Amino acid sequence: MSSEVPEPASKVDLAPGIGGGGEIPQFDITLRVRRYDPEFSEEATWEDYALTMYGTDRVLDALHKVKWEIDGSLSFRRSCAHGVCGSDAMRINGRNRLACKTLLKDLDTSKPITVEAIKGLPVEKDLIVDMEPFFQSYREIMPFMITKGHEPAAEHYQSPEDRERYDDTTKCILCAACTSSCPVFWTDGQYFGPAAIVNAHRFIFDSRDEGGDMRLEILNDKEGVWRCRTTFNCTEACPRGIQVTKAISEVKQAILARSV
Amino acid sequence: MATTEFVAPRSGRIDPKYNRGKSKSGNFEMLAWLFMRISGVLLVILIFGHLFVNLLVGEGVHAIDFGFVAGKWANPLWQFWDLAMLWLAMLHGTNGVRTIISDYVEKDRPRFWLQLVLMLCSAAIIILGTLVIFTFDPCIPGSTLAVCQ
Amino acid sequence: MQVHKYDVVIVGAGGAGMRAAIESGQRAHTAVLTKLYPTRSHTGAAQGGMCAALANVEEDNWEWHTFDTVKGGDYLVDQDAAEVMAKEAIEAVLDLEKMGLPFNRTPEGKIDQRRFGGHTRDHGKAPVRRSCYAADRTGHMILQTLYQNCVKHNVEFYNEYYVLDLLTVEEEATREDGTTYVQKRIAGVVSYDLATGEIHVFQAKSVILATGGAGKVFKTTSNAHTLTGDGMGIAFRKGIPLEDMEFVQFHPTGLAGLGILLSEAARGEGAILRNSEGERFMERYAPTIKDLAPRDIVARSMANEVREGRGCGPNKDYVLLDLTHLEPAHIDAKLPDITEFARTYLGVEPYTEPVPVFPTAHYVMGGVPTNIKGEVFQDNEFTIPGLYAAGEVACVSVHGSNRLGTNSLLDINVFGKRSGIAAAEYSKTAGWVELPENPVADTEALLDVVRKGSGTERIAAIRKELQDTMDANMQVFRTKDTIMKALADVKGFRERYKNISIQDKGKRFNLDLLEAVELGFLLDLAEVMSVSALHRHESRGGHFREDFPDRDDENFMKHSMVYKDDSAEMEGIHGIRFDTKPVIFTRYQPMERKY
Amino acid sequence: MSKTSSGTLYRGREGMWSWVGHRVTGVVIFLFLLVHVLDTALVRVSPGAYDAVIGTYKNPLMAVGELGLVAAIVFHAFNGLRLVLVDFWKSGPKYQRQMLWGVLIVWAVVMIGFAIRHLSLAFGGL
Ligand SMILES: Cc1cc2nc3c(=O)[nH]c(=O)nc-3n(C[C@H](O)[C@H](O)[C@H](O)COP(=O)(O)OP(=O)(O)OC[C@H]3O[C@@H](n4cnc5c(N)ncnc54)[C@H](O)[C@@H]3O)c2cc1C
Ligand code: HEM
Ligand code: SF4
Ligand code: F3S
Ligand code: FES
Repeated sequence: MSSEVPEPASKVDLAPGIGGGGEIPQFDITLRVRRYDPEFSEEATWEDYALTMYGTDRVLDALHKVKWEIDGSLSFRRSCAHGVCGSDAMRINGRNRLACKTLLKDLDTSKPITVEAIKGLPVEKDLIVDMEPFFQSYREIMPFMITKGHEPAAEHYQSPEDRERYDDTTKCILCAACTSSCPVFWTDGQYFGPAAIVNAHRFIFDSRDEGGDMRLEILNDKEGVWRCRTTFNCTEACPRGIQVTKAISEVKQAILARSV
Repeated sequence: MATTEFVAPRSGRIDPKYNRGKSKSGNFEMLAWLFMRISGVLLVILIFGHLFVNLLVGEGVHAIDFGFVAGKWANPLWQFWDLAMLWLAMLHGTNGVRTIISDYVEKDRPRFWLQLVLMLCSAAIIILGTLVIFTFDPCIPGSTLAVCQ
Repeated sequence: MQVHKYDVVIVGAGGAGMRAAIESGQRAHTAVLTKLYPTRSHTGAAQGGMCAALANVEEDNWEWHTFDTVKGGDYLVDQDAAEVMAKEAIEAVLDLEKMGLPFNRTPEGKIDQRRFGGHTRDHGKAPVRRSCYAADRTGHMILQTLYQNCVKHNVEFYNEYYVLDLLTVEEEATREDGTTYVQKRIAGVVSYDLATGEIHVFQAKSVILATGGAGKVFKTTSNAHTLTGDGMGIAFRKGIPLEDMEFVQFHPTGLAGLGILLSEAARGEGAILRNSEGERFMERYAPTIKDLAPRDIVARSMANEVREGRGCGPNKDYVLLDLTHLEPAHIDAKLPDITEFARTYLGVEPYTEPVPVFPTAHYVMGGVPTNIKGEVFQDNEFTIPGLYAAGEVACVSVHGSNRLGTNSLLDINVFGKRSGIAAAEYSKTAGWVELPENPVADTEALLDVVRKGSGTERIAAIRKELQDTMDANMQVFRTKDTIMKALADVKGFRERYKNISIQDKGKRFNLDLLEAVELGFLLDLAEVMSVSALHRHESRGGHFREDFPDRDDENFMKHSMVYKDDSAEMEGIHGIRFDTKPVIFTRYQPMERKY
Repeated sequence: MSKTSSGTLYRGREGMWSWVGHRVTGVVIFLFLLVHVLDTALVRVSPGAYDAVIGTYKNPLMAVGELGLVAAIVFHAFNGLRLVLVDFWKSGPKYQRQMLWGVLIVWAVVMIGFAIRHLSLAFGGL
């Protein structure tokens, strides 16, 4: 394919340890999970599980180990297991992360690893929260391309620079790690939240879209962008590395620019 | 086995769980946000000047007495300075506390009452402070202050 | 039990399901039932791209695309379907663009296209730039864009509703020549609401199955935990055949031990596979194109290296993907996501260290047989009015015995759209089919086995052993013995399955219960795959029999069809009937598949 | 009805803690300001009353309190400027953390200078 790539010698010497041998590191951890099942008790409790895990295991593997080998009633959402579906945002050692992207070895395994549901959304059971309020905000910002008729025969044209303008915010997987890490969202849950703004940003700055004004109007609401107090929790929590606070700032500027 | 009329529970058609207003607030939140930033920058100058003159120049806090204040307010610049500081700081602070109340007080009624109390207090303080600055007369009978001579 | 009535019910909200929903939702009263929130579907994991002969960057046409598809599938492709797909690919891409999909762009602002394995100009003369893409997140963008448009069109979603049964009724019908046969009809589906544990019946004139793949039959897989082949399993249990289930695609470069996919693009950019001796072993197996040989050939070569003791690691069970001779800047520009996977999950720095990789179960070519309208066949002759299938769950047979990269994202869009339209149109003219007497009987029975079970077996243990045996015996190399071993094991697991118990006794979010149900589907599908593999005494595409290493067009140029049939007895296997179906040819006669 | 999770304290980073600090100092300053306007208003009542109240400010204990107040104002002020930069400067969000460290350093320097001067005035008389 790319011819500029140098052709390596057909056989190379591998660094020792790469070709074989080597122990797989193994370690013991305590997983401390916040359990809650209103069918049986109104109280949430902390439950400790002692586990032996391996070098490449993630928090999701530890949770699976508990569910599959110790207590099948432990409930959490998960699907893809490699950080692309957004199912398993949870609070791990006090911070929002994806369980499937958090390697155990990167955590302090000498202390119990705490795992609890994300904040600010109603807990349904164990680590599962009601995502509806979150998706409700998402839907309210009209997360779809709006054009005023006159469709082109083939595709809309868009320069690579215009495409690059909103690239960052197209990466969102709607995991809610950001919104549920936001101190303003925790207060009364009415704030649109960073995820909704990120997804509005994705369209507001898409040169093909013609509904930007409507979205800016929506986010100019009293529960809109002005509630963001730039605490950056969202940016730090985002597993996709989206510059969330920056995107919110850009939307604020766009609303300001529109009004003056 | 009756067929129930039932809308999909988790699609866009549910009653909004959000009680967000239907875009009635206009640009108020934006202007408030902007005001916080502009007033903040101005306050830096005003407050630092104030603190500097009151606490650091000369004998600092020991020098403050009736005469000190009287001397300052004889100068229209300081009168204006303190007036601006009063208004900006009070409006800035009041708006700040207003957001804090709406953040943490979720129920409509208590929220309303607290906001009302806040507004009344602030209004009272602003009016009081303004009156003091404008109606201040350092030359009370028997005054020995230089300005009154 | 609640009963709902919809004209069209779509099962699954991945790419295929949502593409169908956008069409159907605008034409008929439609509900989408999905066991995951739509944006959690595994379509979002696809990286590479979606092919269409747009000819935006170089000369191309849909006829060449058809040829590549047919050849890639080792001629077991139904050529009418391949033609439809390649022809409608162009519109499918443009539809997505108009819905807002942020494709990468050419300098003039058109949709950019890049090369992808197996896609060529003029019948194999040279590689062609046909794949439309959005960085290495094409699937993610497709899934998001389709969901966004479902929101736009107010599609009704029933999220976290597991469909567990199809409601079918059987009627006596007469052929034109006067002979009679049994005609199945669809009346609706039965589903389980995860949040409450309640059972909901959906009566529908049309049902579209779009439940995706079944990669979790295997241990090492690029598929999500939730891809347990439910749709295939449900259909199979209702007497609907499964076509070509022996053909599973193993992608060569999955992260060792984890299965997470590293896209083919890595080798496209110059990465090299090495064994424990440091040899570039693909020189041995494919002297001319080496590391860029088709997926099935590379996967087999890798497995062979490991089998002959030249694997790496403590257990000598993987080989290495070497990118260290590439410029870090080049790697960053072209392969950002996959290098991040290597770093995050294996702690390997691809700039300086080779990445451990091993073939990973990736895609099920087979599935529920359909025609090009998406209508599901009940046998070789008749379709079931009102029942449709699209996406990985279906087998229109555009992929034959080996799917070309980028053709699945295309498949879900083209046939998702077609089945959405067809289902809605059908529902306008069709009447309601009466629900069976007790529509939830089968579902309750299914759940009771698990709920009331008080045995000692754990679901996870059985599932793990199933996956182990499938990896060991049904992966890239198969022989009669290994297949028989897999079948015997599955039989054992079935016995043990009767003796399971689960610990979660609640109604809310009882995933323990559903994992048990899913294991039931996996067991069925493992058996179906093995039976199909056993009957195919040849090697073709994804199916490689060491005891029959050549392709045998004379005897096996036909689709496998496997039925559940309690009276069947064949080679010691009970309850499964094996049959075949002819392949549809239009333009291309089989040739040797050479690269 | 289920409730939202309480659980452990969220372990936010610099951004979150600086916001907590900004909020707390903002309220503290506001409350002080209310009192401060009231006491200053005493100048309208009588010089004696004013001097009596101001006299309490000259108490060494109050000096420490004043120090705290100035600390709060200075932090709030500098952090406020940082927030303005985050909002209006293009690279603000990128450098928010560095800017916070900047705020803290400037805050410390100003406070040390102020504390020496102020406390020596308050305690030593000169
Ligand atoms: C890692 C990876 C990379 C890939 N890269 C490419 C690529 O570059 N190009 C390409 O063309 N193809 C690629 N593929 C293949 C392609 O992505 C998939 O085949 C395709 O996305 C499948 O789409 P689908 O709509 O059929 O199923 P999915 O997207 O898997 O969706 C299945 C849906 O069915 C629902 N469902 C399942 N069971 C039930 C049930 N019992 N009840 C209710 N709902 C149910 C789920 O909730 C889900 O919504 C890749 C696949 C993988 C795994
Ligand atoms: C010295 C200069 C000052 C600057 C630069 C400044 C700056 C700011 C800014 C930019 C904000 C907005 C924060 C946000 O929206 O996230 C703010 C909030 C606030 N300020 Fe100030 N301010 C100053 C002085 C004051 C004073 C004197 C008071 C008290 C009267 C005060 C009380 C508050 C309060 C209560 C808030 C709300 C905090 C919150 O919502 O979290 N500030 N300040
Ligand atoms: S912005 Fe990031 S954290 Fe927020 S929902 Fe999207 S991916 Fe998740
Ligand atoms: S956490 Fe919240 S306050 Fe703003 S910067 Fe992020 S939305
Ligand atoms: S399981 Fe998909 S993001 Fe973690």
